[in-house]
Amino acid sequence: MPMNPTCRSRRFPHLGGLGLVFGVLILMMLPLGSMADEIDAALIDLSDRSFEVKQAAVDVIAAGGDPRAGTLLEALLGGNLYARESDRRPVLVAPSPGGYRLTDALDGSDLGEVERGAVKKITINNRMRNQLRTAIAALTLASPDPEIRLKAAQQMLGDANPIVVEAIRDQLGREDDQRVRDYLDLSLALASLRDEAPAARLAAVNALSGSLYPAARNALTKLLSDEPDPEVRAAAERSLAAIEQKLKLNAAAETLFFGLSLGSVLVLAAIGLAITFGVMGVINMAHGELIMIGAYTTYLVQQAMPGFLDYSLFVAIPAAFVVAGLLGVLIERSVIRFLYGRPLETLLATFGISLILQQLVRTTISAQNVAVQNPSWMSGALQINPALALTYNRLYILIFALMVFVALLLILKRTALGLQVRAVAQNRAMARSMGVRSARVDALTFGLGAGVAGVAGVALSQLTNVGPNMGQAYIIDSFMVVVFGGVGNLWGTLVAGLTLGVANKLMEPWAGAVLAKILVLVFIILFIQKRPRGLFPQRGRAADG
Amino acid sequence: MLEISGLNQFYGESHTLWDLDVEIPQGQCTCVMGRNGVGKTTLMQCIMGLLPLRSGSLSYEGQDLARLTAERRAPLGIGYVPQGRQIFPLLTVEENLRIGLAARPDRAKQIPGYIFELFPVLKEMLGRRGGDLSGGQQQQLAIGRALVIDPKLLILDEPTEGIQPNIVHEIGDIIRRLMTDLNLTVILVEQKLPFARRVADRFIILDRGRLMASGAMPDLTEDLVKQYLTV
Amino acid sequence: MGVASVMRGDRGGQAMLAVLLVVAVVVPILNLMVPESSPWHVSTYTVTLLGKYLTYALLAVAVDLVWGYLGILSLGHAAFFGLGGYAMGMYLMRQIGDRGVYGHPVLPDFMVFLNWSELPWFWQGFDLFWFAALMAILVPGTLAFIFGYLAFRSRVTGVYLSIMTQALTYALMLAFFRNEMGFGGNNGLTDFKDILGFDLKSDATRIGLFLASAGALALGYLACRWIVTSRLGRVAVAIRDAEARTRFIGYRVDRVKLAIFTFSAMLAGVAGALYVPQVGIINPGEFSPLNSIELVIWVAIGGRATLYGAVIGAILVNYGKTYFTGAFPEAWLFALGALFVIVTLFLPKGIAGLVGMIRTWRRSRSPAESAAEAAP
Amino acid sequence: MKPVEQLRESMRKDRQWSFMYSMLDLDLDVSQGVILYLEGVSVSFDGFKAINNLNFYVNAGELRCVIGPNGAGKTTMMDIITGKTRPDTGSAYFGRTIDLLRLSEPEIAALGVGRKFQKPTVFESHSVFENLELAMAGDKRVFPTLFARLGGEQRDRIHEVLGIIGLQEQTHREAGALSHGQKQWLEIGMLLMQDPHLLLVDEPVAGMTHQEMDRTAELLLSLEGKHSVVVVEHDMDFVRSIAKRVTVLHQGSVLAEGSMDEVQNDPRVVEVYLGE
Amino acid sequence: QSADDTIKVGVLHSLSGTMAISETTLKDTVLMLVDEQNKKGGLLGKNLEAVVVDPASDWPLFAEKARELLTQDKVAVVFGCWTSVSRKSVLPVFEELNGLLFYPVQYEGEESSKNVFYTGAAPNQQAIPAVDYLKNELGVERWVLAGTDYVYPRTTNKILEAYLKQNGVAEEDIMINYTPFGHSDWQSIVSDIKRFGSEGKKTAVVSTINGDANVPFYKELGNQGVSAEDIPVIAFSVGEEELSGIDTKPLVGHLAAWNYFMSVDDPANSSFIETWHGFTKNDKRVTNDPMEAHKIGFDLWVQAVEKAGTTDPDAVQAAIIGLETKNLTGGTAKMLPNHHITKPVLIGEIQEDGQFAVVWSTEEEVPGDAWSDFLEGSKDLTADWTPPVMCGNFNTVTKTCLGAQAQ
Ligand SMILES: Nc1ncnc2c1ncn2[C@@H]1O[C@H](COP(=O)(O)OP(=O)(O)OP(=O)(O)O)[C@@H](O)[C@H]1O
Ligand SMILES: Nc1ncnc2c1ncn2[C@@H]1O[C@H](COP(=O)(O)OP(=O)(O)OP(=O)(O)O)[C@@H](O)[C@H]1O
Ligand SMILES: [Mg+2]
Ligand SMILES: [Mg+2]
Repeated sequence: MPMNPTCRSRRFPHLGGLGLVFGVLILMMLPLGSMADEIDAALIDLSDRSFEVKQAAVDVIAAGGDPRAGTLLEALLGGNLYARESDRRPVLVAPSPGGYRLTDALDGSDLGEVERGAVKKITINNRMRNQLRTAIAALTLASPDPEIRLKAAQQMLGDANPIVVEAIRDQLGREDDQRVRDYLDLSLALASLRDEAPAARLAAVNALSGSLYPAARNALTKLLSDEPDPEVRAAAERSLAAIEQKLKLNAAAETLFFGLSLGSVLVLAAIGLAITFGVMGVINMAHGELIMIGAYTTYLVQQAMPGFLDYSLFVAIPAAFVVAGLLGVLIERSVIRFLYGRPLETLLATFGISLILQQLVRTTISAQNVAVQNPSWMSGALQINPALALTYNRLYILIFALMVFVALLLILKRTALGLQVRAVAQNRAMARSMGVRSARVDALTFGLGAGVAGVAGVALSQLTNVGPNMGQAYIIDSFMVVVFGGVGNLWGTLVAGLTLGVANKLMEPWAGAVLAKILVLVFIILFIQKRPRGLFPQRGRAADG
Repeated sequence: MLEISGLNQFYGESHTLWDLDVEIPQGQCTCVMGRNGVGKTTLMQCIMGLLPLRSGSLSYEGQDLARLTAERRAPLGIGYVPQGRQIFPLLTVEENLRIGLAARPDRAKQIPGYIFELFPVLKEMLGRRGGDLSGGQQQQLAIGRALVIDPKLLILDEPTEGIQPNIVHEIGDIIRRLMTDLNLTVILVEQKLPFARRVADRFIILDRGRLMASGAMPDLTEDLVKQYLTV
Repeated sequence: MGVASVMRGDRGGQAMLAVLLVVAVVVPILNLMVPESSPWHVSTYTVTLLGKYLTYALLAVAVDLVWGYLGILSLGHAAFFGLGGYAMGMYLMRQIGDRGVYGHPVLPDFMVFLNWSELPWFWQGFDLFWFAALMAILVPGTLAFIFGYLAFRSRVTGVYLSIMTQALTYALMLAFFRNEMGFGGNNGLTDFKDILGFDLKSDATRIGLFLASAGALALGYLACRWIVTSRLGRVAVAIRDAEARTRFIGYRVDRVKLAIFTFSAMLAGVAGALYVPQVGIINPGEFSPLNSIELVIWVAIGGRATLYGAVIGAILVNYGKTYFTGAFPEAWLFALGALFVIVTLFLPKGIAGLVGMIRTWRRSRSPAESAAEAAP
Repeated sequence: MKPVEQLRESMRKDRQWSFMYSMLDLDLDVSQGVILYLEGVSVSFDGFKAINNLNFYVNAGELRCVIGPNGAGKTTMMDIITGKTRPDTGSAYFGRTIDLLRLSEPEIAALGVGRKFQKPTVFESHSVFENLELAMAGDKRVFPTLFARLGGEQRDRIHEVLGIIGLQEQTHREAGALSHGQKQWLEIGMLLMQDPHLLLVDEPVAGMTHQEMDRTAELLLSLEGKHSVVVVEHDMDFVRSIAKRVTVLHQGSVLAEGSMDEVQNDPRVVEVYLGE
Repeated sequence: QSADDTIKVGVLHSLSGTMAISETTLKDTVLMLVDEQNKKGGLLGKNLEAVVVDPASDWPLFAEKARELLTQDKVAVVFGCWTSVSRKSVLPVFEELNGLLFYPVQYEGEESSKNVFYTGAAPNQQAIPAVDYLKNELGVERWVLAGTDYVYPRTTNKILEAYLKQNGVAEEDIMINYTPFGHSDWQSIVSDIKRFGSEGKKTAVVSTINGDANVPFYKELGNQGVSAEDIPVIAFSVGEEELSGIDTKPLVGHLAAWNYFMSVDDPANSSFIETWHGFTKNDKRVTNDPMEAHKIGFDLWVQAVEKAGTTDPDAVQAAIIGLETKNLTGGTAKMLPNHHITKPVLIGEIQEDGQFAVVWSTEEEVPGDAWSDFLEGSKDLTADWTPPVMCGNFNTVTKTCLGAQAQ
């Protein structure tokens, strides 16, 4: 059973962490030897079925002060700690030909090789994860590695326990890393808000002015609710107002980023269509499925190179371009080339192709979604400040969308292919009379559009489902973007995509996701009345017939 | 230069060209004449490969044209100015001209300068969309565009339609000049007798898809004109 | 103008109406009078299925009118169909009365469940059949009128118009998905009991609905035929082929479009209203943009700008769907997809064009015969 | 335009409810003997002045020829008259009262301005007969059109025009299958069917043989008096054969105006247009 | 004719369209169960034959296909449907033709039909225990109820809202958010949740987000750094199958409440999984809660048919009530008179391998409740398909059977 009664507190589970730190700090001063037996028992308890027993065991181990306890707890947190079935001793495992090679979790001694069934993973739950992080933080606040100290300081932010505060103050005295100092300072300021002396509180309030940490804002709000001193109150109100002001700005920046990011997804999804439909005039209903093919290519690439997840996308992008592009060429050569001059029939045929492709994926791969993994550099966020973080995957996709756009723009504007495809689209017979090899141009262009759709699929696989239906989710939006931007104008597609993304995100906070979408659609319908040929219309005599 | 024999063409079920045998001699300008709807344009399109033949052969410098697709004919040096101009309306004037560059045997990257000398308007309007030009400007563009591919055989389907008189006159001169300078062979479809007489060396007359008469231009008698060119 | 003059020269349409008449006479007899054990018996399942196909056919005719003849590729007809369906669904909901699961005398179950205390204003009047029937026509008509008025006045054409109609449908779908809208959200309206006092589950009612659908199809077809054979129909085709030119000879293109588009939307509404009691449910899925696209495909498969082709296409594709989803549940999309591709490639004028193709082919095989044919 | 004005403009009754409000009710007033007034008209496209402060008048019953270099703005002028292009400045009146700039293309057409396009555009999937029927003068509102039936007299008129344009044999052929010259004739036929007060004829004889040209000339001359006709043409023989009064456009404005002889001998015209 | 010596089992699951992702597995499950039963010698001495149709995620088509199964194929029982709307669509058909439908998915309740057996969880078998867990074990004080905008989330959230308020949670501590089907851009919503959760009180998200929308939701959570320790998400629609389409690393620690987890260590479960892998010839295929529900439903139906000696729907309906079978997590499932079954409630945390580790479970099975006690309109209603009540919505106050069944 747990030796520290506060651990069992149901209402305030985070006090478990508190009590623990308390325990650590007290027990650090006790002689180590007397604890040994208890720690041994605790190690066995780690593989107990009950999470309460496990939590108590963690407390004991953390308090034991064993220098290796940190590693053990880290292993437990990381899901790498196993229990040997025979004696329930916690061990670290490494895969080996015969099964696992075991090392003792605490003393690091080699325990030989066993088969896989002989060890069992020690599971932890949410509450334990919290407990473990706090414990590790306490053990590592004094670590020589500044990165570890930084993590610890972040973890302890806002902890009000006096002993913790004492430890923080201690550490601050010898801390030389500025980032860590900032956190420690903030922690102290937060602690001082509870100080008896109004002057101390006032100083703390002023120190917190404009701080974007949620903890600061919460603490100030709380202070306001029961602060007796008018001067401190006034200062707190000011500080809080400053915080709110800054938060608003950050929120606006965030909304803009969300909008651009949604927009970039729309642009990516639509840009292949801007070629096959916008330039060539093929009403390509299979566009979504080409995106899907790109996403599945990503999946297959990841399956094929399991150890190199971080590089997989760099392989997947060209692979998806080639696979989807070749498929595009195949579709063009086998079906679409018979339909030039009959654009509406391309709708019919490509719709049929889209059905076939969907079902093909269902039967050959599976009807379920598949798991495409995110490389480590795609996860997480770029923390601009505590209130504003730009998620890396969105950021990269935004950049990627712009890159794809520029590349396409160059191809269409600067290469012979770009010129020829436009000529073919405007007057096939005349283009052929001028020696343009229309068949080749068509195949290449459709392949290009399809390839770009495939590349979009790689990007989208990082954001959303990869499944047989994924194409359907994008086809409607893609057409909307291309048309709204003005058919045949790549810039239009870019601007339309970004505009719709931002408009959607601006409206979402007050209208809700569904209504925002409806409003955007209504907006498009009304806007088209003003500009019947999209944002960037084809102008001139020819266009208005 | 170009020999057409036994050519038959159908639009669906309607027989438009009947057993045509025509010879276009090298270095001369042959004028194809006939009333509206007799099949002049159809014949030109057959030569360009834009319409399928039912039967017959086309031999161009000894090569069997009929087996080549339309886009393979331009690189052989056949330039085409179609009836109705057929400008690429959304391409700029410059782009309209550049299209032909790829088909040039010398792979030149620049539009030959003499085209702008011939049609100075085109230089002024280089950045304008082809479709925005006035009718006559478009016609000039169409001729310029055909010249870009450096043709040996130039097919002109009513090239003076809608062009102002002084330029019409000039076009006549240009055609003659090109023929001498570049050793060009020309097939000209033309309704306007004076122009035809001035420019062409030979004539052929079609009626209802059949070849009715042919010969050197001076042999085009009032009789023939009355019989086949008036209503 | 008589039926005869409207149908003159429309061989396909004449055949189609004749078949429709035969089916309308024979099916009820085979269903109601022939015992179930007999191989000649037509099951109620089949009757309902046929009824559904007929409503789809009417919808397809409406689409063909605007697409085939007027050149408007409307991706909004699923919405008009759905609105007509909802109007009928609301009537049917009100007919349930206190037989809903919560036994509320007035409110439909989903409203009781959402704690609504009274019927929203837009549900008023739907307990009356004539009102609901009128709404099934007027609501889609009004929407089409407003939308069309704006769009045609601004000269939105081509794909721009198509995508706007699609946006309209899509917006409606999202709106109807919202539970706050008061149309039952995703579940839509279902669990209908009776119509005009007749039990929806009885064979006779089903036959009645089937006959009503057949009648509506016939009338709708004749009305569309009448339009396309009138001078207005020729103006419509002129607009399709050269819109600007039509203006210069003095026709107000926007009004012609508006009139025909609105009429077509109303027709779609009628189809929707007949569809709902036969399938027993209406939900926002009917507004799905993909439905609209599929609809256009029925018309294309049947043969655009023939009207009777639309009927054939709608029935064929839907029969194919019914059959394939039962016979090859795991591979039917291959079959349907292949059907679409093959029809486009080999039957450029759809199935209606097949007759013409066969005729040409026959003629090219025996020129003597064709000469004889051409002689008189 | 200021926003307020814009708003007022968009709220104007004849705009808002234009479908209830028939411009057809206005009468053509040619009491001054002038049927078309273009005054101070300018149009520019992307900064290029296609029409530059143009003043142009046509008398009722007059046959006027307009010539001028390619790109002088002749077609654009017709675009303005028929409502296809809105000028940046200037005014265009049909008769004394009818402001063309406020009307849409069909309204202008309904008032009696007919046009033959430079590039023939006919209704390709209609037969020649139907093309003429559609163009025929009459009530072109939606419901009258729906109920319209072809009377014997109208049928006769169509056949008469078919005769004039020489397409009797093609009566039931699809217009799309006509040759270029045949389409030109069909356009002329459609123009005749409209029976307009003012005919704008853009390059009618392009692609015609000499004899056809003569026929066209005859035809246009026969219209003179009852109708006002504006003909644009580059074929000088043709112009000479019909012209009474000729206007020369150059760079968007009138360069010269007068009888054929005057114009022909005007050195400026010779220089920019006719050649030696 | 062969029809006489086989008993047909209808399978009405979408194999194409949006729902195919979830439903194809259930089709395979039924095929497997039929196969197993035939290996055991069939039923009543006859072979079972599965009749599979594809309603293609198209709700009217569900009704049509149900009618086809019942009247054309003459199946004895149908296993099928996933979404509520599909069930609502086929319900009148089953009632009209007196067929039997086993419905395997957790749903919003508020329904009990004579012809339908609900083997998935009712709200009281999933939602309420889950909230209790969060409240008691994790000390959650603020709640985000996020769902897809359709009946199941609406109902569940309504029930939860009422329940939370009864438990003293203030209005401003509950945030409700609905999104459309297949919603894929969660940036703003996750950011709102983050903000809502950073105001000092322990916050949790109760997610009734459906199907495809989950993947982008969890990815966004992961990327915006919302970890399970900060703001745990408990989902009611995310099971092993859904997780198999997600990279689970960032999700470790988030929760789900179900009545079955593949990871539950039980011999019955192990053998079920083994059979499943054998049947699908793929030892990576996961099992999930609706599969267990179908398994239970199938076992109960088989027992009922054996007990009744016939597949006649009335007889089976009468026979099945009260029957019990082992579930796959060591307990028993019993068919209750309201056509729902007893189920244990398990709460699991997502693990890195895409499985759930059970962190909490009810001591014993919870009986499914067709009519929620927390909703105004239905708290007086019960369902009881045994005589003398024989009613799906019986008002216990007025002692009347409401609605259609009254006639
Ligand atoms: N696409 C087509 N389909 C069917 N018939 C056609 C087609 N194009 C032309 N025709 C018919 O073929 C015949 C020859 O047409 P073509 O265009 O070659 O005439 P043309 O001699 O060039 O006349 P023009 O002097 O008027 O240009 C005409 O009778 C015309 O009606
Ligand atoms: N939409 C437009 N955009 C840009 N330039 C235009 C546009 N429309 C006309 N122009 C220019 O305006 C000028 C006048 O054109 P217009 O067609 O009126 O000439 P025109 O007098 O009819 O010539 P032609 O005799 O060759 O038919 C031309 O230079 C043309 O390039
Ligand atoms: Mg010609
Ligand atoms: Mg002109």
